[in-house]
Amino acid sequence: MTTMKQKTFAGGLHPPDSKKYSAHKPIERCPLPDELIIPAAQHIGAPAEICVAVGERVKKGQVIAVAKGFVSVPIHASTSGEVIAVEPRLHPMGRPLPSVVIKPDGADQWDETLKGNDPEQLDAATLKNLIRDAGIVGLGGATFPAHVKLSPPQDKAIDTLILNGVECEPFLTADHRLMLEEAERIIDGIKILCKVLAVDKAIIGIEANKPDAIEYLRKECAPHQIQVQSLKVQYPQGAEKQLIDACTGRQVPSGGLPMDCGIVVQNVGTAAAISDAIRLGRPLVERITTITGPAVVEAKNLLIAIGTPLSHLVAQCGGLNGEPAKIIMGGPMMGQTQLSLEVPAIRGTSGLLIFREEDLPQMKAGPCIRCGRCISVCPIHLQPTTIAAYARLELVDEAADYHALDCIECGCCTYICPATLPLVQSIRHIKGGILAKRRKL
Amino acid sequence: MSLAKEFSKGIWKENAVFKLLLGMCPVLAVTTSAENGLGMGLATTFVLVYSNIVVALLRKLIPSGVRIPAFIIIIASFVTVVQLCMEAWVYDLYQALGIFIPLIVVNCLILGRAEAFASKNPVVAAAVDGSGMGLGFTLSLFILGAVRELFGSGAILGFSIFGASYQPMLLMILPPGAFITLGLLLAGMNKFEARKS
Amino acid sequence: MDNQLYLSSSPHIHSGETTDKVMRLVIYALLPATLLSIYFFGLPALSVLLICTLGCLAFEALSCKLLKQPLTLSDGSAALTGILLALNLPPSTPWWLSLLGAAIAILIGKQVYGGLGYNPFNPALVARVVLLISFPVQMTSWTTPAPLGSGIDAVTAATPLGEMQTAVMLTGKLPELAISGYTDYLLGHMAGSVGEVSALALLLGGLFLLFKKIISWHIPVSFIGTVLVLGGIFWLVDAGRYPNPIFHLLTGGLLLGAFFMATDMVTSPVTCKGMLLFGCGCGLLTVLIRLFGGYPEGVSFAILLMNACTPLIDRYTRPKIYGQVEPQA
Amino acid sequence: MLAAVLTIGGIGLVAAVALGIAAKKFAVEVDPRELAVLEVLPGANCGACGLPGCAGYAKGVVEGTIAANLCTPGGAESVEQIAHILGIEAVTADPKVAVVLCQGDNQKATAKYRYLGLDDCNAAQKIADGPKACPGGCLGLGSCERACPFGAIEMTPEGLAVISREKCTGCEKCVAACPRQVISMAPLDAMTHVLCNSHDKGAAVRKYCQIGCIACHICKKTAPEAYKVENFLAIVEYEHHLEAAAAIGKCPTKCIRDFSTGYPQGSSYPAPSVPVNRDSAA
Repeated sequence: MTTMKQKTFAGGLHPPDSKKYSAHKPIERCPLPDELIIPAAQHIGAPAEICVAVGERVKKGQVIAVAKGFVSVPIHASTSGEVIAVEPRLHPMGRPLPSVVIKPDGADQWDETLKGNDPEQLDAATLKNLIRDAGIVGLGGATFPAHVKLSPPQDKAIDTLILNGVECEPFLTADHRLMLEEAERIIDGIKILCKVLAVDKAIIGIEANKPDAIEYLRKECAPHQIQVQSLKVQYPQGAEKQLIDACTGRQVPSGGLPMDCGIVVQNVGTAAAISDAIRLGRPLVERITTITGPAVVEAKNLLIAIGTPLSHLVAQCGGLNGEPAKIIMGGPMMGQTQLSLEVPAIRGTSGLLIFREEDLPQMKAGPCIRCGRCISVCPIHLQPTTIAAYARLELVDEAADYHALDCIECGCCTYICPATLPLVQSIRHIKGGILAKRRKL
Repeated sequence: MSLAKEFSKGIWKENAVFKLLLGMCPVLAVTTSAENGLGMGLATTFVLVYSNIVVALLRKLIPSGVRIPAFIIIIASFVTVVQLCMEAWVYDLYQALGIFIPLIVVNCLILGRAEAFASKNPVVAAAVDGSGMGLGFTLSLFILGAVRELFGSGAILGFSIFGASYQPMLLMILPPGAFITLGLLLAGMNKFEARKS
Repeated sequence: MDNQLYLSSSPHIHSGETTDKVMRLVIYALLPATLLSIYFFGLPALSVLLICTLGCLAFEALSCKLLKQPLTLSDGSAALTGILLALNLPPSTPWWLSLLGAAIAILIGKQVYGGLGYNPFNPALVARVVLLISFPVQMTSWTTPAPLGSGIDAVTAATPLGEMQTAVMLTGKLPELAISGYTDYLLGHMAGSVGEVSALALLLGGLFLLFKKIISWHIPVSFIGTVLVLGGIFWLVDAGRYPNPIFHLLTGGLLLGAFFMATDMVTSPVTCKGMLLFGCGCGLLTVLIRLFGGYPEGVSFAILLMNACTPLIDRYTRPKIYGQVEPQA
Repeated sequence: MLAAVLTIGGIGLVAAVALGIAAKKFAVEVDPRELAVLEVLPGANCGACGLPGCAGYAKGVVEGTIAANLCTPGGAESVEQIAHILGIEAVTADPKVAVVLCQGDNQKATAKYRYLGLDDCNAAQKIADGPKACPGGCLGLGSCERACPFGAIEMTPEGLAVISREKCTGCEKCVAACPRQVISMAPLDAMTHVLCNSHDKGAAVRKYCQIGCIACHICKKTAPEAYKVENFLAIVEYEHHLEAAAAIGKCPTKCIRDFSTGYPQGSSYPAPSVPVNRDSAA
């Protein structure tokens, strides 16, 4: 073991990580479902524009929707087959959105035009274009297009690349398994990223509850001058700002981006996907997802084709042992509840978590007792209870004065609140109010 | 609006103490007993009625730009009258109320009525308004004083209510007692009003 | 058919730490002091405790009923207020006074502001101070401890702080007693209110709360620290007139106040810096009242005065947020 | 005696001259509406509104920076008068009242999911577009009720907003507060409304609501002038609102209602027996 003191950030908390259900399960390839529902909106930014029609035959990796604008990426077919519908389907966002429905032909045949390249031979701009064309987005869950982060303005000098292997959300183990099983791909991706950004310092941040991953990656990274940083277990260390603080001690200015302090953060999964995109020419059509939660019979880490309905994933895990009461896409702290299991898994689906009625906390919100716990756990050092009180009264300016806009919605305050107040929701609500008011002015 | 209505509004609907929260200084300071409250209320009523009458009489003569100083002069004159009378005839009460008698000049209830009512209405209406408001004020002070006296010394107007074994609650006749009593009375009245509507 | 799935805003898990659990733990922390005082003061203390606690619960239920609000007895705050109130009263308090205290604490100290979470002042202290001002005779008649089964009758006596104040007033010098008998103070063998007698038991409870992370160290440490430092300074200046800091620490309600009353979450600041400031203010006022005020003990007044400052403190001790850019002048 | 008269008189004279000059020199133009508002305020300068005096409050109200209902001593009476003064330009021409175009409370309309969290329509709307299956239906969490400065909106026990025609002043605060645009402004004298806000096809509406418009066109056939059907939703043409009453009994889903005879179910507001004439209230 290392003697180095474990780094972390100020604030945050440590909910029971519940990773034991799936942490030891090797990644399994999930068979293809009867139909894949691939929405055009799978990333932050402008949704892609569908460019295939019903009846068309597509190959795996073929572009089915083209990027619209700079902050946008194309969408690719996740397998070969026939387009059987182009229509709005229920999206993880909770409403029907334009999607391409593909009936797999079983051959799972790659598009022959896709060719791999040697990254050594290519310059940074070409690499960046290849990354965008492969539809690479942040796979930690935020789904921010990777090439945008890799294009800092001229005046922002980037000196460090941080790889996010923290996976601080309870239950999720997809990145953990990836680091254990696919280290070469991650390291290759890091090298490509370093080339694109022209930096030579790369840090992989991993929480200390994954000692096997830390040890293994340390060994693997030794010849490549990539530093593996063990971090104290603390949620939300996987949030960009907190990870930067933990790894480098720098702080991203309020309202700014990581590039404002010379840093680019990418998820380890993104790095692996970038390696595939360059070396093999394969776009982002699959990802690793943790299927877990008390209602799932056997928790698993699955390698899934993008667009696989959640019900199919659940079936792969032995089904449910009880009536589902809450279906969460993502982790329990920041994940989004779903209307149905017919929703497809998309690029940002880092996990699927299913609770039964009896697993849900049954608590009635009471009055704030001003215990101040929300303040002590807030990783941004906000005063959630004050902002929430302003939100209740719709006092937009006062909430803005208390930096409501800096909230990263990590959920620490709500998790810890003894009065079980929906603090994050209140803050999110008033954030909307602040932005609306700013737009009006 | 009828005169009867003008009169009665001061007692309940626009009660100076419980509804408008005007003239808090004497309300809180002198209501240590029902007697003090009554005395203070009557003195204020006197000033209120006569200043209202005079303001109403002069309302067409006083230019609006200097109405406040004019009102103050009128009010101050009547306060001086009250002060002199009380000193002559009810010396004990005068002593008990002390500085709060001359302070009636700046009681915003009186200035408020002069400004809001007397300066816009004829003499009779102004007189009726003044007496209604004054009566309401007196009543409020009396109630407040009575409650505080009851708990603070176990008596009302000096008549023992709870008997000799009662342990007086000193706090009620100290300043905090005034705030607490007024607050609770206000809360009770608001609750009553809310239920009525 | 309505869909039976729950949808909500993240997060979807909770720590399980709820208000009633917090209150329960504070009550547990008070147990050593409570039991010890029942042992020392016997039945009178027990009856004060019972009347205050049951009274507070009854008045809480009554006000919920009157205001047509859901019953809030289960959150434990009323019971806690009752126990804290009892610990702040003399063991010889007559039953009607305890009941009146409970009524003031719950009705005037808490419910008129809107109930738990909205009261600006610590309800138990409001009740104690109202009683102290209204009924000075009953509230300052102290008895010596007469342990259960010892057969000793309780004798009227002054508290160490009271004794000290009287002596200083009369002679300008500290009495002999004040400088000796630390063991008695530590264990609680002295006259005083139900809960402030045993420094050791209070310390035990306070440490339990700190260990359980119910309270943070900021208020107790800054409160007690300020009293010790300030008391020490005065003592160094004139040891004949001012008692030494250990005497300050072990007598009166300092430990009870610092660990259980000042740390009342509702009425104390929410930020760390604010808590430190709050504690220092409490300590400063306590020492000043004890040494120069009209009352021998100043903890209650100090805490109430600082309670009033809490919103102000909160306003001016906002933490610097992550990545905050200083506004450019 | 003489000294007293001379002193008081002298001080008065000097002060009067000084004030007279000041009044001329520092005269300020005031918005006539401000004076009108000041006139109806009780003039107690009590500070209940949060401003130091009635004049400041009148100014704020006229400028629209402060709500018109904060004058506690003035009570409902002065609020009405203020609303009247402020609304003169807008109201006299075309007095309007807000109407909740939905009757699908949680008994009559289906829920898409069970919502947990903040009791606020806007917050709920952000989660999968709100818990009600109908995309246009009232969410029933009371955001409009809280936004209404005149206490004119109540939530029925079944979770439906109902607006009192008497208390509504037409300020449109509720329209802004509602995330689903369920509340719309209608002429005050129009008593017949189609209380539905769903633009889905009839079959879809039937699935999630017992009392929604299914675009059957029966109303249009009964009173062709008074109705139009747009995007599968019948709408009253308010210019012909008197004819609209003919279709009330004909609507198969009973979503056309006459406010002069019945308010939506569960409301504690009594239906006005005669149309409210707002001018008579002033």
